Amino acid sequence: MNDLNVGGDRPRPYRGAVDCDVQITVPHRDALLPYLDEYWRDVSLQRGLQTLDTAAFPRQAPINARPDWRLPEPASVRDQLRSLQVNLLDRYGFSAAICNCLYGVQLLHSEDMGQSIARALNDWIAREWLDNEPRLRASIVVPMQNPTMAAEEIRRVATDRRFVQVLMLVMGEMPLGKRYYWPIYEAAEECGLPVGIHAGSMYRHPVTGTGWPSYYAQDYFSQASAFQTQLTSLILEGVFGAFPTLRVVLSETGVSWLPPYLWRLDKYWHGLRSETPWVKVPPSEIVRSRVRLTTQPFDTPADPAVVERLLDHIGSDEMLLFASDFPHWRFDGDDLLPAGVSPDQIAHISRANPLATYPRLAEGVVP
Amino acid sequence: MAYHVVAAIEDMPPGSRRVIEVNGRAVAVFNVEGEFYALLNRCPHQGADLCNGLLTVAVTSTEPGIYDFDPSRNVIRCPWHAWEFDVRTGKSWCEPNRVKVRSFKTEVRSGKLIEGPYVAETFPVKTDGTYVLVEA
Amino acid sequence: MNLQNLGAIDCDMHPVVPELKALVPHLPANWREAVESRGIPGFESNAYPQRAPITARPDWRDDAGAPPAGIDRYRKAVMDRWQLGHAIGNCIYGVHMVLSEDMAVALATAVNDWMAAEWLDADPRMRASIIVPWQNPERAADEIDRCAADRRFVQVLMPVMAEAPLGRRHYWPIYKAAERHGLPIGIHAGSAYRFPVTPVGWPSYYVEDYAAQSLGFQGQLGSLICEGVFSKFPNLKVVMIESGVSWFTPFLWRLTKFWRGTRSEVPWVDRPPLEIARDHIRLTAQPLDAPDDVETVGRIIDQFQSDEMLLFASDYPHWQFDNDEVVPAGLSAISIEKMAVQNPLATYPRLRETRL
Amino acid sequence: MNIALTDTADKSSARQATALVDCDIHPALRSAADLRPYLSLRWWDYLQTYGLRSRHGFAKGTPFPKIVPGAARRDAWPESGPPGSDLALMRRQHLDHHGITMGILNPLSPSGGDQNSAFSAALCSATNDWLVDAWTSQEPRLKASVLVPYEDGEAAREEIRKRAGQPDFAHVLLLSRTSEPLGKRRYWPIFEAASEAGLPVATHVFGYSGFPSTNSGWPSYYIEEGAAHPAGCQASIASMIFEGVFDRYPDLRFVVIEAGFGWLPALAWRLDRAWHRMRDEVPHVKRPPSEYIRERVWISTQPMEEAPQPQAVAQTMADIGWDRLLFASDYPHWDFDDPKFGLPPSLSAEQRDHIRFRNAHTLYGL
Amino acid sequence: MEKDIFSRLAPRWRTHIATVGMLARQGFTQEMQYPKGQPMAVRRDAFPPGGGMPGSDLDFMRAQHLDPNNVQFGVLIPLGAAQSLQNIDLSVALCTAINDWQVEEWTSREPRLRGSIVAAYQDPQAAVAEIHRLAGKRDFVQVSLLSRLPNPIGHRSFWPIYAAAAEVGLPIGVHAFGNGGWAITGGGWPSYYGEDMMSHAQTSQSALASLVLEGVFERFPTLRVALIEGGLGWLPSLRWRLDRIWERSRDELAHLPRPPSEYIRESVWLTSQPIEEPANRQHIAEVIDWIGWDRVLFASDYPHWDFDDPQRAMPLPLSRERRDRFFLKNALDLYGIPHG
Repeated sequence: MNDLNVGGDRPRPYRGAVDCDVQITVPHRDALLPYLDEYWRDVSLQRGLQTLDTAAFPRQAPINARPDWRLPEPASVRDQLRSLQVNLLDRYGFSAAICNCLYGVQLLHSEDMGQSIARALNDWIAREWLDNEPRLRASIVVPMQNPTMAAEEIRRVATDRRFVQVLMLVMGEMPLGKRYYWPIYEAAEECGLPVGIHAGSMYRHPVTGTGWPSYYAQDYFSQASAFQTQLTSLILEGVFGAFPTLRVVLSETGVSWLPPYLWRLDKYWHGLRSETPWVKVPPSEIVRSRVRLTTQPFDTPADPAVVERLLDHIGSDEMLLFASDFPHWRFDGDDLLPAGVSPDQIAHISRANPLATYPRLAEGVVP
Repeated sequence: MAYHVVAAIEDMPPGSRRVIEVNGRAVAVFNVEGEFYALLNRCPHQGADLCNGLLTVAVTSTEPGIYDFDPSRNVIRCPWHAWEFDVRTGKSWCEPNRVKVRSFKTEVRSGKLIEGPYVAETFPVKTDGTYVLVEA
Repeated sequence: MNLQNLGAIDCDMHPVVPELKALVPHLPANWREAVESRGIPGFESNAYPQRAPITARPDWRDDAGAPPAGIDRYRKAVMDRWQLGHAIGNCIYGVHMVLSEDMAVALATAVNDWMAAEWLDADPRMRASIIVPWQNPERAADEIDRCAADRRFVQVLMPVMAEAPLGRRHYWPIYKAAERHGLPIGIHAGSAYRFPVTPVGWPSYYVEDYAAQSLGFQGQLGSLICEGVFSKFPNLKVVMIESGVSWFTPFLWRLTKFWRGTRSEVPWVDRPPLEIARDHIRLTAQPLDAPDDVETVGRIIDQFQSDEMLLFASDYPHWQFDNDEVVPAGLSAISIEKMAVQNPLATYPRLRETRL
Repeated sequence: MNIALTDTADKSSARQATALVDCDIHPALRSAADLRPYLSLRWWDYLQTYGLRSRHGFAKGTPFPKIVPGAARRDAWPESGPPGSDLALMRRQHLDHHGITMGILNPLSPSGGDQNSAFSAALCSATNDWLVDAWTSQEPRLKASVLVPYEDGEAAREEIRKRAGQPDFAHVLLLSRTSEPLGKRRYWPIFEAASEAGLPVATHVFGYSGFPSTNSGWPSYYIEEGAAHPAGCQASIASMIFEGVFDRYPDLRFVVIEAGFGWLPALAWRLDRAWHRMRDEVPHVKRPPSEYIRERVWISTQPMEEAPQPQAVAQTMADIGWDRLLFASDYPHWDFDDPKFGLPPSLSAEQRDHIRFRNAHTLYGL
Repeated sequence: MEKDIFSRLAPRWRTHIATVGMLARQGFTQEMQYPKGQPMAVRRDAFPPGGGMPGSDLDFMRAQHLDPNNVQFGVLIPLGAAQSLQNIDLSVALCTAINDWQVEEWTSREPRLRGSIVAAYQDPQAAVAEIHRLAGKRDFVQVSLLSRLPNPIGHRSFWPIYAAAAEVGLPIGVHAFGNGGWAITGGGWPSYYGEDMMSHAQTSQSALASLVLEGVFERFPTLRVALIEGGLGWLPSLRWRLDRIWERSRDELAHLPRPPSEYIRESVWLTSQPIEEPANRQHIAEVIDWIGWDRVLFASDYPHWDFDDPQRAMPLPLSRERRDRFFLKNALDLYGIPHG
């Protein structure tokens, strides 16, 4: 565990920040049993369901827990929460943190099972996390297996104002822009929630367009490519036109891929516009106004000059959302944002942008 | 500026096009269903000859899945990168009003302002009953 | 074999779209333009390469050796020759492989309109299946509603390999529309090629592709039953077309056995899959993957424990049989009549409307 | 979870003392630590850190949750460890109880299909060592499978060579859902090495190709996954025939395990028809596919087909050939076949003997 | 063009193509999965006046491209499905025919042009044999692969090809495209050609990550790889991301003693087309600063519709040295063409 002494003279530029991507983990299968209805509780036990940890985030892989944040497994909710408070919330004085729970609900093939476990998970998050720490907010986990069910779950959970976003995995069964998924966007927009797309896969397809890789490292790497293809899909399928107030947050994507990707997309749009005539403005404009990215991992070298140039290439101070990606091992020490981000940009990224992106944060977050 | 004779009208039936040289510049002239239009024969993007492009329709849409095909919205689609330009105005269908002065020079040529980076230069065309005339 | 005077009903024959140009007049303006400006050559499927032997019987091919297009050839080779009462045209042009929903909608509409104009109007005995853009089930349902007004469309056609198993709820709007109009769902060999045609990857040879089609039917039958399509749509019938037939009973033995152990997972499957299949599934009888001996064929048909399941089909122009051997050897005259007349009439209610 | 075993041992079969070969018994690791002695430090760490990585998304468990815990008979759970991990219980409950004279161990986890092929090779080798130390050397009635990293033909060949000639091993084991059809050239080194070693190659259903388990996309339910397995086996057999594997490796014998058998005649008929129409495409396939199947493919009985007309099952067996069927129990799994009650009652004593042991004795050279 | 090539095949394969065609893990016989935006994906002005397919007429190519653009050195990369056919023997036969065709119809007639050894890399032994057959000829300057097959391109089954290329000193060109039969995105099948085109950049990234992470450059330190037609803007981001993963995954990547960026910096070249076009063109220069001006190669993609015109592809004031490197010298160095 980390040194608990927070009274020293550490630089603390992040007071009041909103951490937009914090991972919480279901300690073991049985943690959700109290939240399942009788039938699914029985199924879990009688069929011997295992934990639904996904291969996208092997718990023991170094990249998935910063060494000084790593807890002995299975880590109880209490231990995880305490670590979060000590290492982040209290230490830096964050005003809020948004929890994303990446449990393999979406990987199940049965729509009904996916739905029941998603419900249990959301109730578990509300009861065991949000009730115990007023600074926490959470994303609604949805059964992507069936967009209608997912929309129902959004409407059910959204009545709890502490849920501030809808959570999807970046790799589903079909590209996320397809009309198949539109009920999800409709519900999210109706509830005033951004859709957070997070690294992760339903594993209906290999994680790359070129087949199954040998190493976890490539699986992890490929998540960044997946965001690129999904952003293309969302734009070209016309999601942003059909849902004019919808915002999309890309979480744990890496950031540095964005500018060259947009250059390419704008260029192809010029030649292929007639294929998707509902895309009426350059894709980069759509992205700048409607898409946000969380800042860890950032995927740049430590050189502040590179970061500065990259921010210039992004061309907007409004696109980035502050995130620690706790407990994943994205950075060491206290450098929550890469060197090269100016104080003014920090203010945008850590506070103004999250508050603008998540309207519900304004309710009850300590200024 | 003066009008230049391009062709006899009967030599340019509807659907035809030809390239003429006016003051050292190549100009593509199109007869679109009896209306004549002239564009600088040079795509503002990477310089392809627009006269080799496809004269077609700019499809529009009110929502995804709807393709609104109005044959009066003629565009020339560049033979290389398929960028679309309104045959009347020369404006890029994608970004008609984009003038990004920060990184692109605008320039004045033959007394005519070229609007922003992606506008194909157009020329007035008229007919006098016998000939097609382009002003340049 | 003796079909004469029965007024037999050919439940699977294939009108061939000679080339994309034939559909262009039936396309909306935008897509007409796209065919031209994008240089789209056409959507013929690799499932039946034009010159592959299976794709057309040699004596049915046209003079250039291509699969025969146009109704005249079919009339001569099959309809008049065997004095058929009706024939159901299943057009297997590659609409089902298109990735853009909108393009699929446009093409499906065009094929259906082409079918009505070129085939149904040309011979009062012709009937056809509605091609649907399964890529978007709501719009597929719209297309069913649109075409069903023409009573000569007697079935809805789906490919055996699409993007997700056909039992998934995603596809239910299609079944709802079909049931509403009293139309069976015909599932035909062919893949959208979203996945390899075998569950273990892409084969080297076309012959494997063709052989693997029957695996697709196995998966789909499992899906339709396990997802509860027949519980939800109790009046729906599904016709498995060009499936090979002999795989059917052994597959159901296995499914029924597993069901006994795993019924609790799919509690809406409230009776043995074998029984459900017997009530809801029909199979066209060409090809029949069996040896040419009477005894084995008889045994396969016995194992159905029902004489109502097979539907007579020529599978024209595919090369499934030679000469006049369109009915598998080993059937009694009564069975032939069941298969060629009574079963089709029971399966396709709309055929009864015009039957004398 | 465990249910006490009442001694209902089948005295009559014990008295008969005829042979009975069970071609499909599943041993299980008590825990991953069982492999610790056989793995290098590097791979042991790797296993701890990254776990097994099949071509699916779950870190533990499988994409379709089983219908019962561990897919096992509820009475097969030992005092500790998973079903199949306790030799004493296996002896008492299975080998002794049913009078099994020889059983072939087919481990399913780890399998040879890990995404990291070097790791997969190490795991297979370790598992094979463990099979000898913990099982075959302890119990003479048991034989093991040579587990191979089948997605890497060369590495698989090495492992087969390493085990060739060891009497502990009965066959080479693959899982059925390979990432490409099994006849493809990448797998030929396996067939070559197995032929050299005189070992049959067996494929057991399961594994993760990375493609959907049906060729029409991902199904929803475990029952569908189970029902779909034979399709993969059918595709593998078709591929081996059309790629010319059986011509190229004339000594190769192929065994299909846990896929049932009812589908095999229909497959042979279909392939014959297709081959007759399209033999120009595969001129290297000299004979009708049914002949390769008849001569070179063996098939295990479990899960036994249960048809409404029992004679249909016997007839299907006759179509396959009485000399090609192998009894398998699938112990300790839930869809286990009991050797006494599993086979159709109408079989003659001779037919029964063929299935119970004669065919296996011939195939495995006992 | 196809006829030229098919006529070089044994009768057996000609019959085969006439009968079942060329199966390539997709469903259409003529159309591609995503119908192109332009007929055959070519420039509308690239159809030779004398007939034939774009890119099939050397004189016209000279007149339209080589001469006016002052192309001093052009590398031919024949595309098409030959390399990713399901039938591997046919693939091998076709690749051989294509290679012979390149010599006879192109490189022997036009000294400015050099060919690429098109390798049937699904059969590594055959590919190696083909490399050895042709490597000594001046006609060929690289071995050409496509980015998509059922297995990621770094997979060790392909290593014999890398060994052979390293041995004969030819770079490997990995062109975007091919067809592995998997959806082009990790999240399934997209709808539009635009998405397909965008995704090629992602498959190029996957291909490069695979080459690095599987240890190809560690194993074959003299191997050089040029990534073609995937654009180039994404490379810095990819390098940064891989380095970070490598730091965190040293035990999984124990076979990589050095950070990925070093292998990439030493062994990987990128072609420019379709070059990204940021609103502020200076940004592309900054990206190339990060990549290295010695590692970028101009490519036109002639005669395809997303062709980059050499006069317009780099609309920036560049130093003479950078301009020379980008347009000529880097390529001459990479492909081993002597120059002053």
